[in-house]
This record gives sequence, structure tokens and C-alpha cells, in this order.
Amino acid sequence: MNTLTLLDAINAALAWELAHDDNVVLFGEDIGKNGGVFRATLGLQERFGEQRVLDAPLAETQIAGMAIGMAAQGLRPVCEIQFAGFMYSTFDHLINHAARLRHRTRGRLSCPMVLRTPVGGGIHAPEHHGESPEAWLAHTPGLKVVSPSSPARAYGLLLAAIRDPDPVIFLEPTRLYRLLKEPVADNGEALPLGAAFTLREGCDVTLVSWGASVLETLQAAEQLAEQGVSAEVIDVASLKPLDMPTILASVAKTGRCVIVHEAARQCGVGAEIAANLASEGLMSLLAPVERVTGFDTPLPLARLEDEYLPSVARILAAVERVRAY
Amino acid sequence: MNTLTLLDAINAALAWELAHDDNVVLFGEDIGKNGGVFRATLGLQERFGEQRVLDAPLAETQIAGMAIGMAAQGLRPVCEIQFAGFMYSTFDHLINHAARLRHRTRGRLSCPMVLRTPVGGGIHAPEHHGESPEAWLAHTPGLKVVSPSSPARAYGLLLAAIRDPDPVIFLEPTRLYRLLKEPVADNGEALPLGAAFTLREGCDVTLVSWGASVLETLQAAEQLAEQGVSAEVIDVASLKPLDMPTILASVAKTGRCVIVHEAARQCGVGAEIAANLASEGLMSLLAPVERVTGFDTPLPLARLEDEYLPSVARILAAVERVRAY
Amino acid sequence: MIPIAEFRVPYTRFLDAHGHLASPPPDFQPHDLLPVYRAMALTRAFDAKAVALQRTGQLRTYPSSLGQEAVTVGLASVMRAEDVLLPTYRETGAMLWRGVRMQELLLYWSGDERGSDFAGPREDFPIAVPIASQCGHAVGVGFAFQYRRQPRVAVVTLGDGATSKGDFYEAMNTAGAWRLPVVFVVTNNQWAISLPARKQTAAATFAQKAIAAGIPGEQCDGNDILAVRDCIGRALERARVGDGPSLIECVTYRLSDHTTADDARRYRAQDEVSAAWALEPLARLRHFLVDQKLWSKQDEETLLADNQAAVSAAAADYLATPPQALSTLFDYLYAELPADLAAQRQQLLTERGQA
Amino acid sequence: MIPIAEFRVPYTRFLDAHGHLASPPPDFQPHDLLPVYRAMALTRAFDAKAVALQRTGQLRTYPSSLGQEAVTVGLASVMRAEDVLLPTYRETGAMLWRGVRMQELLLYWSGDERGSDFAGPREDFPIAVPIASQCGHAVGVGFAFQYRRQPRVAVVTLGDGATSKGDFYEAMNTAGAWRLPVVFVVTNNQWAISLPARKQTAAATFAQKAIAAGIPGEQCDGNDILAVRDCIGRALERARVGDGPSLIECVTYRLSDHTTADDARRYRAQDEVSAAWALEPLARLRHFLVDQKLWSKQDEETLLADNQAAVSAAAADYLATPPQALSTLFDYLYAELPADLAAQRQQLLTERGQA
Ligand SMILES: Cc1ncc(C[n+]2csc(CCOP(=O)(O)OP(=O)(O)O)c2C)c(N)n1
Ligand SMILES: Cc1ncc(C[n+]2csc(CCOP(=O)(O)OP(=O)(O)O)c2C)c(N)n1
Ligand SMILES: [Mg+2]
Ligand SMILES: [Mg+2]
Repeated sequence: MNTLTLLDAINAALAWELAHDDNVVLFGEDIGKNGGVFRATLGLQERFGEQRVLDAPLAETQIAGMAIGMAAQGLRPVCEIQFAGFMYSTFDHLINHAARLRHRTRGRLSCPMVLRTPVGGGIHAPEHHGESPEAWLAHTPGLKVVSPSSPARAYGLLLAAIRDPDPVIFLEPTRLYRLLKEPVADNGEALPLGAAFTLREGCDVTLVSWGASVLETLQAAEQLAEQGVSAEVIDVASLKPLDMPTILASVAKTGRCVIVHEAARQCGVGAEIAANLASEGLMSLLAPVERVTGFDTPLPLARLEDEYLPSVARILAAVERVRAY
Repeated sequence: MNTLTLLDAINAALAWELAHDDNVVLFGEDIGKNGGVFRATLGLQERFGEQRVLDAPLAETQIAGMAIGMAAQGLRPVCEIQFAGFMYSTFDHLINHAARLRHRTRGRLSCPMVLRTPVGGGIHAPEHHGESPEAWLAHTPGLKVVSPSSPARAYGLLLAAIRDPDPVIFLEPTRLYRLLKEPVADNGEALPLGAAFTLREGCDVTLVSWGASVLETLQAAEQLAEQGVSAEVIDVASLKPLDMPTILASVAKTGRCVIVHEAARQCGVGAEIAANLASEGLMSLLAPVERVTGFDTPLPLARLEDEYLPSVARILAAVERVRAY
Repeated sequence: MIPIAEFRVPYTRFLDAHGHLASPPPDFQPHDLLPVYRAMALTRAFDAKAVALQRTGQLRTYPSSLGQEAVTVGLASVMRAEDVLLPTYRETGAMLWRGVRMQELLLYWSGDERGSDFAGPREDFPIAVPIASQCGHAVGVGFAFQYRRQPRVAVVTLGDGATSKGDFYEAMNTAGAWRLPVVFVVTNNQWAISLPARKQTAAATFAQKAIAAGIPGEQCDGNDILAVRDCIGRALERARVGDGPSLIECVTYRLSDHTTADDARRYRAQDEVSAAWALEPLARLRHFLVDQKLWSKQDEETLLADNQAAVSAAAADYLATPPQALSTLFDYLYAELPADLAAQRQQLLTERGQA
Repeated sequence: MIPIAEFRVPYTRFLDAHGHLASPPPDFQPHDLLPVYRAMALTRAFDAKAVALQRTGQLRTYPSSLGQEAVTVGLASVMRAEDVLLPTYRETGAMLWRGVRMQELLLYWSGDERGSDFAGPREDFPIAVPIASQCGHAVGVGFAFQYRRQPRVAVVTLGDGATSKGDFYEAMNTAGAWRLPVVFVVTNNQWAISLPARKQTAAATFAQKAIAAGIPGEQCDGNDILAVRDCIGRALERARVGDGPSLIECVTYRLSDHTTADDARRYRAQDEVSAAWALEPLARLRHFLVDQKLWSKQDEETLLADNQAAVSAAAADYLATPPQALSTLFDYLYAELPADLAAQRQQLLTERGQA
């Protein structure tokens, strides 16, 4: 079993599907010879040819639109948007078409496409290069939305996304691309979409997160353990559909919940989780639900970027508050 | 004081600002001679001329983009998107530019634009003509988002929106356009943005809504009153910023809250409100927070549309549940 | 200043406004036009019926294609069954030709999703309401054909107004860069709701927009069925043999209101409409067929009666269609219903006493 | 087939690759080019400094404009101060000419928002990162000028890659339909990151994209400062007198990597780059000025030393700039901070021990 970065894992999953399904086609800006600006598609054009791995003209609306046309024809298009900040012009296609094609035609046509894009801050790139768009997407009926937080989950979830018969938005945490390595069996085995992963069991507080913030969440849990506080850590992984049963079961056990995400707070996915806790989970709650999130401001430019992102300290402070309650 | 429909009130507010501020310019598809497909701009081109009320080419991205350029130059552009379902292609401009221009330039440039668009279902129009996009917008730092639920509030809030120094998205509930009339003083007096309106006081349960659903919410409150249940009804009106203090104060009094909105449930504005109740309002809650919302599906075509929308019966059932808790 | 590039936009017309044929297109067989004429007449009858149904509260908003029958039927009549059409809401003639049933169209315009589940051309796209968005899809469909080396073409239609949307240019440009089998048909009916084409753009023709993408662009008289079939036929052939995409502008006129929800008298002069009636395609083709002795008054009467009967039968079928089940709000959203939605579905059915 | 419309795309070049002038543009005064040459040289010195700062960890990602100085300085040098520029990230030369300070540019590229709060051209737009989005804004700016009857022009720049975005066409089309004072400058530097221009589109030139909008489109040698100034100057004049928008394509070459985060050797041949060096604009203009006896070796040495000093001083100023306050995360989002944000602001300051 090779030890892979998250980027390697994505490359391996794409290669696996290209090798095993002729209907899989990759396209996006600079993904061919250049292998993508992060090199997620490195070597794939060389290996699978220019008909299967294509450099698209610089037009995101068109990239999404054409994915829909291909998918309706039974291909399995996997398109890349170079950075999430440039995906807003795809929203019309995602909301009005990709998410609705099956519904609109009563199943006559469908849209098994994947849209991959790097998300999240912390790499000190220029403006618009660190956006966290998951809430907009999770609010869109008909989409599935996934964000992995480890190489192995990236591999398995990306395979699942490509094989899924419906449109899946695959959000890759840029900050994790090269940060961690772990052994990943490149065996074509997918992980289920729509299921959260409990990364650490605990009984005092439930910490819920996804994407890059899982890192700080795990670090916080580690520090809490040193203080004798037992935190359960859930990686939501699927933002849509959302695996509330796993979260509710955990909070039923711990009575306390801190949700951590980078995206702006208002109407973020954290709000949806907290809202469910306020309805189905109310009687479990021993303390207010805390959200440790990005502020309701744009992600600042590089110099202040780290001040915006949920830090271990902010997570610990929130845990402190819910425990002191 | 004239008795006006919501449509009349919008027309009157636009006319007032056109008459009193030379920087106000209106544009959009078919808003000139045709007066807009709903006639919100009826007679305005004739009265104020083709330089102030313009028919734009059919290009929503451009409509939003050019509003930003105008606003940066100190004009007060008020653009219309013909139906909310056609505004998704403006999201790139709204999120990446309108909402950030002031922030990006440290106040050197700003974006005092208004984007008006009809929202909501229930008029049995074709597909894409009944969308409820408020949650996407409320998740966008830097925007303000408003939706009136009566002629007088439409008048006062639209004036405030046009005079506001920052970008305001003004969501007009199509279903209410001609449904209700009320006396509106056409005196140029604005209402505050960012403040909820308590439409009815009560002590047993708090009903929170906005836009067209306020209608059914009030009807439900009326029926509850007949059953001896005293419901407080809050029209949120401003989705961003959100007036949580008013809602929290009400729930502190009633202990029970039902949130009603047409948009899909997951990551809707209702989730944000419920999430705040689960944190700051937790100790007030005597029962789970209920959300009566559109389903997490697209709004169906006309025939099944009414099944999708929150009905008085569904609101009453939710109130029943929180009261029985 | 040396010109570094030069372009010409060709114009095609064969039949003049009186149905007089100056010189025929290559391989022209007048009797080939008989089924085309019948389909155009049926389209017109269907439009009238749909408007009547709407006026009597039996249909929702409906966009008539009155006056545009040569474009819609013309383009479909030169396509092959295995090609794929990506239509706007005003392509009734094309959809009927390709096998969509009248009942399905009526269902769709009554607000019933089953209307897009065509029994007929299973791979054709449903009607696109968001203007120009279908252009992007067409490029994807064209890509799939090229990828599989199938000699098929994606045909996408759009209006004069739609050419202002970026989607259209992005699609043409990508189709051009990748030399994909896509034909873009711009139906210039001179109005986009209340905006006349001359205010939509400073471009003298819509065909010249192809130059931006480096692909062939041609204009034809869209009320001349011969011109429409010739231009689009050649574009289809180019696409099919691997010569890439084209844009064909068909100049016609929207004789009706924009939709039944519109009142065009508010914004356009009646004499413009009257003048346009003199150029309309159905009478023009009839004159030609009559001149050619291929059509008689008797034929016409029979046709009108047949069409009337067909349209009425379709309307009756449509009106007799039982409503969709409530659960269909959920049933087609995903291949497999996620658990959270299953709960919402159950809630609705319970509430409505269906579970 | 009769042509219904015909178009030509003119090409302009005055100075050949050796700096030889065949025939001059109208009203040409060679000594006008001295400040232009100085600014081009300063731009090149600044670019080199910025790359060096980045390589030593003192600046974030930086996009050099090496080789494109004739376009950036050329276009700015024919604008008036009261015109408005809407630049991309590669318009360093134009921004400097218009009065943006080098320290501000360095601040911006270090990830500090204050870099967009130019002391200089207060109405100019900040750098647009989302490709082609600035085109839409330019049309709004042009509208404001027309609306107020001010003889000003909005100048928007974009790259060859950017011409694939719908925003560009929508903007050109609206500007054309409304005859607005906007000049679209396409800097065709032959690459969009790793995609060569010939794969970006099937169009033979980028200038011809103007035809889609019915506005004038011209191509010029973007390494010939005379051609750039002439073409853009004429376009500005047309716009200023009410003759509406134009598109000018300037053909140049991106001699550098896309940005400091890129390694162009991965995707383009070194001999292409070497060949492009032979056409670069600075040496070409210098040869001309030397030929005209307007420039000497001594002048050149002085200039290089001056530029070096100016650039180093700016870098020192930049490095000495105290950091922005934490509260600026919030302070400029709205004219007045809403209550919910005031709470978040307070929370941050408290957490960080600043309140
Ligand atoms: C993106 C989008 N914007 C606006 C509308 C509303 N709308 C429907 S039809 C129409 C005019 C279309 O004109 P044109 O493209 O010329 O087609 P025609 O109706 O004349 O066939 C408009 C503005 C829409 N459906 N989609
Ligand atoms: C909408 C959008 N998509 C993608 C990007 C990422 N990106 C930055 S520069 C660039 C290439 C631009 O090429 P071109 O327009 O030719 O300008 P150049 O860099 O050559 O000056 C890309 C794809 C972006 N900034 N914005
Ligand atoms: Mg039209
Ligand atoms: Mg370029």
C-alpha cells in the first residue's frame, strides 16, 4: 500500500476510473500537459490521451454546461474548476440544470457528472483562491456535495462521486493537498457518499467538522484528551445529503456540540446541523450549540488570512464554553 | 393616502427616488415601454426618459456587472432581474465584486446598487419562475438582503435599499404583487433595513417568516387565536443582516418557535435562525424548533406547486407539535 | 492599415414572398416539401389550440410559434432521427416533427413534468427555459458524439435575444476550438419580449456573431423553407463529416404575443405586424406548392380538417390524463432517494392522507 | 449566396522588430516616446524586483508582465487622467503610469488590501482576479460617463484567455448596443497559463470578436509602442466623441512564467520563448530612439541606475509598512457595521487580546 498525499490520492482515483471506465472524461483549465495548477491531474493526459483528458478554453459556465450535455449522453464527465472562487458562474448550470435534469425529465435523462474544485483558505494565495462554497451547494436540491479530509477518504469518495448516477460536487481542501500522507490502497474501492466518519470516539463533547478544518478539530481533540476531556470527532464528509443520524447519536451521548467550518457563519452548513440539533436533538443538549466558523466577511488577503480561519484556540475556547455551561 | 398593491408601492418608491435623486438609474429586461413583465416599472420610462429607465439587452451577468461599474462611479443603479431563477448567473458578480468592492479597496470605491427580482412560487408560472434564492444571498458577506411582505413595507424598504450605501438585494414576493392592498403614504419615508417587524404580539408561540409566507403565517395565527392560542408573528423582512435580537426576545417570552419559509430547508435562512436559537436562545426553548419550509426538491411545475409551499395546515400542525411537546 | 482578416456573411433565399422560386437549391425535389408543409400547418393548428386552451383556463402560460413554422419544421426536417435537438420553448414544430407527442407538449405547458418525458426522441433535451443555457449542453452532447466517433449532430436553437447571453459565445467558442458537431440555429424573430432585435445589439446580423468563434455563420430567410433546409442542411453535413460547428441565423417574425401572458400591442406597432404577415412562411410555401401543381384547394381543406381533428384528439387525451402522484415531488430527484428526503416524502404523504 | 455583410480586421505596425520605422503615424513626435520608454523600463525593473522579492519569501504570488510593456504603458500613455482603467493583474505598466505607487502594488501582491486603496487614480478599479469580470464593470463606468455627458472613457484590459468568458461578449454587446465610451484592450500574449492562444479559440484573431458586437475591432503589433498608441489612441478618440466602443487586440508575448507559482517550461518550448525575445518591445523602442539620436548609452545607464534606485526605495518602503489592524477584517465591509458583525469583530479582538 502506497503512502499518498491527498493530491496523490485524487490523482490515483482519477487514473483508476479513467482506466476502468471508458465513459470517464476529464476536462478543465490547464489540466492537460500542465497537470492542473496543483498537479492533481499530473500525467493523466499523457497516459490516457488528449481525447480523455482535455484542456478546456477559459470559460467556467461552459465547462459546467458541457459537463451536463456529456452526462446526459451517458459519459461520466469529471470537470475541474481551477479554484472555487471561479465557480460562481457555474451556479446557473448547477442549480437550474445539473441538479434538475433527472427530475425535469422524470428520469429520462440524468446527469452523472462530477465537478471538482479546490476549496478553502490557508495557502496564502491571491484573492478568490480560498473560498468555501459548500453551503450554497448544500442548499441546492438535486446535488450531492462531498469534501474529504484525508487521502484515503479523498480516494474512496472521489471514486464514489464518479460512479454516482447523479451530479456530485467534490470540494478538495487545498490546504491539505500536500500536508498529510497516509497509506491508501489503490484498489478501486469506493467509500459511501452520504455517510459521516467518526474519526475519534469520545463522551464529553461532539466536535463536528469537514474539509481542512478537520485538521484543527483533531488537534483540538488531542489537546482536550491531554486535559482529560474526551471529544468525539465527526468528519461530516458529505455535506449533502447530510448524515444527521450520526451527529444526533453522538450528541445524544455527549450532550454538547461544537461545529467547526471555514465558510462564513450565516446560513453555513453549520447552521443546518445546529438547526437539526435544535429540533430533533433538543433534548440531548446540555449546552448551547457552538459554531466556530469563518466570520461573515470575505476571506481576507494573505496577510490576515490566518486570523479568519477557525484555529485550535478558538475551538478549544468554544469547548470550554459549552463545558462550563 | 392611497391604497396600493405591493406592485404599486414598488412603482411609487421607484418613482419617488427617480424624482428626488438624479443618480438613480433603472435598467433591466423589458422594464421600459413594457413596464416590466409584472409592470413594476409601469410608466417610469415615459415619465423619466430613456436615459434613466433603460431596457437592457438579455444578459443577466452583464446587468449585475454594469450595476457595479455604475455604482462605483457614484450612480444609484437599480437593476431588475426578470425572475429570480435567472439571477444565478449574477452570483459571480454579487459574491466576488458587489459584496467586496468597498472591502477590497478599503473604502475607496463602493457599490450602492440595488438588484430587484420577483421571488417565490404560487403563481403557477413556468419552471424557474418561482425560485427563493434568499439563503444563497444571506450567506454572502457584504450583501444586504431584504424581502417585504406588505405594500407599506415594500415602499419603505425599497427606499431604504436605494439610499443604502452598500449593495442590497431586494426580493419581491411575486405572489403578493397584486394580492393585498393597504394605504401607503407616498411621502418618501424609508423604513430601516436590518430590523424585523413584529406583526402580531402573542405569548404562546413565536412564528417567524418573511416574504409571501408571512401571509399564511398570519392566517395560521388568526386561526390559532380562534382556538385560544396566542401566536406572536415576526416578519424578518431583512434576511441579512438578520435581526436575531427581536426573535430571541420573542422566544424568550413564548418558549416555542416555528419558522416558515418557501425556500428549500437545508441551509435555508430558517436554519440560521434555528441555529441561533440553539445557541443564544437555548435556555428559552420549551420545545424543539420547527421549520415549515419548502422541501429539499426543486419547486415543482405548476400542477404540484401548491403541495410544495408551506400551507396554513402545515404551519398549524407544527404549532400543534411544539405545543404538545 | 493592412487587413489581417476578412469575412463575409452569406445570405440565402430561394422562395420570394409570393412563393416564387428564382433558382432551386441543389438536388431539390419539390414533392419533398409536402410532409414539411403538412407539419407546418399542423404546428400552426396546434399553436392555435394551445392558445385557445390557455384562454379558457385549461393550460398555463403558452408561447406560440406563429409565423416561425418554416424555421422549426425546416430544421427538424433536415436532421436525422439520431441527431439530438436542444430546443427553446418556441420549437413546437421541431419537436412535433421529431416525434414528441402533442399531448406531451400540452402536459408540459400545463405544468406537468411528464411532458418532458418524451416517448419519442429519447435523447433530445427538454425545453430550456433559462435563455441560452442549452448552448452549453449542446457542446457537451456534440463532444459525446465526437468522442464515440458517431456521425451525429447536436442542434441547438436560440432566439435573437438569447444571443446577448455569454453562454452562447462560450459555447460557440468551445465548439469551434474543439471542432465539435454542433449546429447553432438563431431564430431571429425580431423581438425578445418587448426588445426589438436592433436594440439587442449593434451587430447588423446575428450570423456574424459566428466570426467571434471562428466558425461559419450564415443568414437565411427564415420564412423560406427552402433556404432554411438548405442552410441548416449544409451545416449539418459539415458537422457530420467532422468539419465542426456552424451558426445559422433564420430571419423570421414573431407574429404572436411573446406568450399568452404578454400583450405585444403595448410595445410594437400593429402595422409592423401586418407587414410581417405578408411574409409569413406557410402561405408562401402553399403558393409554391400550388404553382407546382402539388397542392390543391381540396388538399388544403382536407389538411385543415385532419389537423383540427388531430389537435382536438390530443387535447382530449391531455385533458383526460390523470394527475401525477404527489410522491413525484421526490421520486425523480436522485436515482436513489437519500434518507433525509425519504423522510420529507413520507411527511408530505402523511399530511395529505396518502400514506 | 449573396454576402449580406462584410468585415475586415485591420492590422497596424509601424516599428519593425529592429526598431525601423517604415512610415510614421499621423502627428508623430519621436521625442514623445522618451517618457514612455522610461516607464517601460521602470516597469521591467519593477517586475524583476517583485519576482526577486517573491523568490526570497518577501512577496506572495506575483504575475510578471515581462515583454508586455508596450501594451501596458502604451495604453495608459494615451489615456487621460480622468479616464478610468479597469485592469487585470498583469497591467503593472499601466497602473504605474497612471500614478499607482510601486509600494501599493507590492502591498497588494503581499496580500494586503491597502494595496488597492491607490492614492493615485482614485476612480480606477482595483486589479480584477476573476478573469473577464472587469468587462462588465467597464460598461457600467462608461454608462456613468455617458449619463453625465462627461468626455471620459473606460478602458478595460483582458487577456487572450479571457476572451473565452461570456462576460467579455456580454459587455461588448451591451456597450455596442448603448454606444458607450468603452475601449476593450485584449492583450494577446499567446498563452493563458498553459493553454496556447490557438487552442483557446478557432478564431484567427482576437480582434474579430468585435464583429459579434457590431463594433470596430483592430489588431496591432503589441510590441510596437507606436502601433499600440495609435490604435488605442484612435479608439479612445472615437469613444470620447460619442462613436462608441472598440476592441483593440495587441499581439505580444508573455516572456515570463504565468506567475511566480508557475513553471512555463512544463508546457512550452524554450525556442518559442527565445524567438519571442527577438521581438520584445523595449529593445525595439530603444533601437528606434538611438537611431533618432534621442537616446544614448549614457542615458540608458543612468535610467537603469535610476530605476534600480526607485524600485529599491519602493521595496524598502513596502517592507517597512506596518501591518494592517486586525479589525480591518470587518471595518470596510459595509459603510456602517451591522450589529451581528460588530459582535464578531469584538470577539476576534478579544480573542487576540486587542480589546
Ligand atoms: C436567463 C433568462 N433571462 C430571462 C428570461 C425571461 N425571458 C423569457 S423569454 C425572453 C425573451 C427571449 O427572446 P428571444 O431569445 O429572442 O426568444 P423569443 O422569445 O423571441 O423566441 C426572456 C427575457 C429567461 N427565460 N431566461
Ligand atoms: C474566472 C477565472 N477562471 C480562472 C482563473 C485562474 N486563472 C488566472 S489567470 C488565468 C489565465 C488567463 O489567461 P489570459 O486571459 O490570457 O491572461 P494572461 O494571464 O495571459 O495575462 C487563469 C485560468 C481566474 N483567475 N478567473
Ligand atoms: Mg426573439
Ligand atoms: Mg494570455
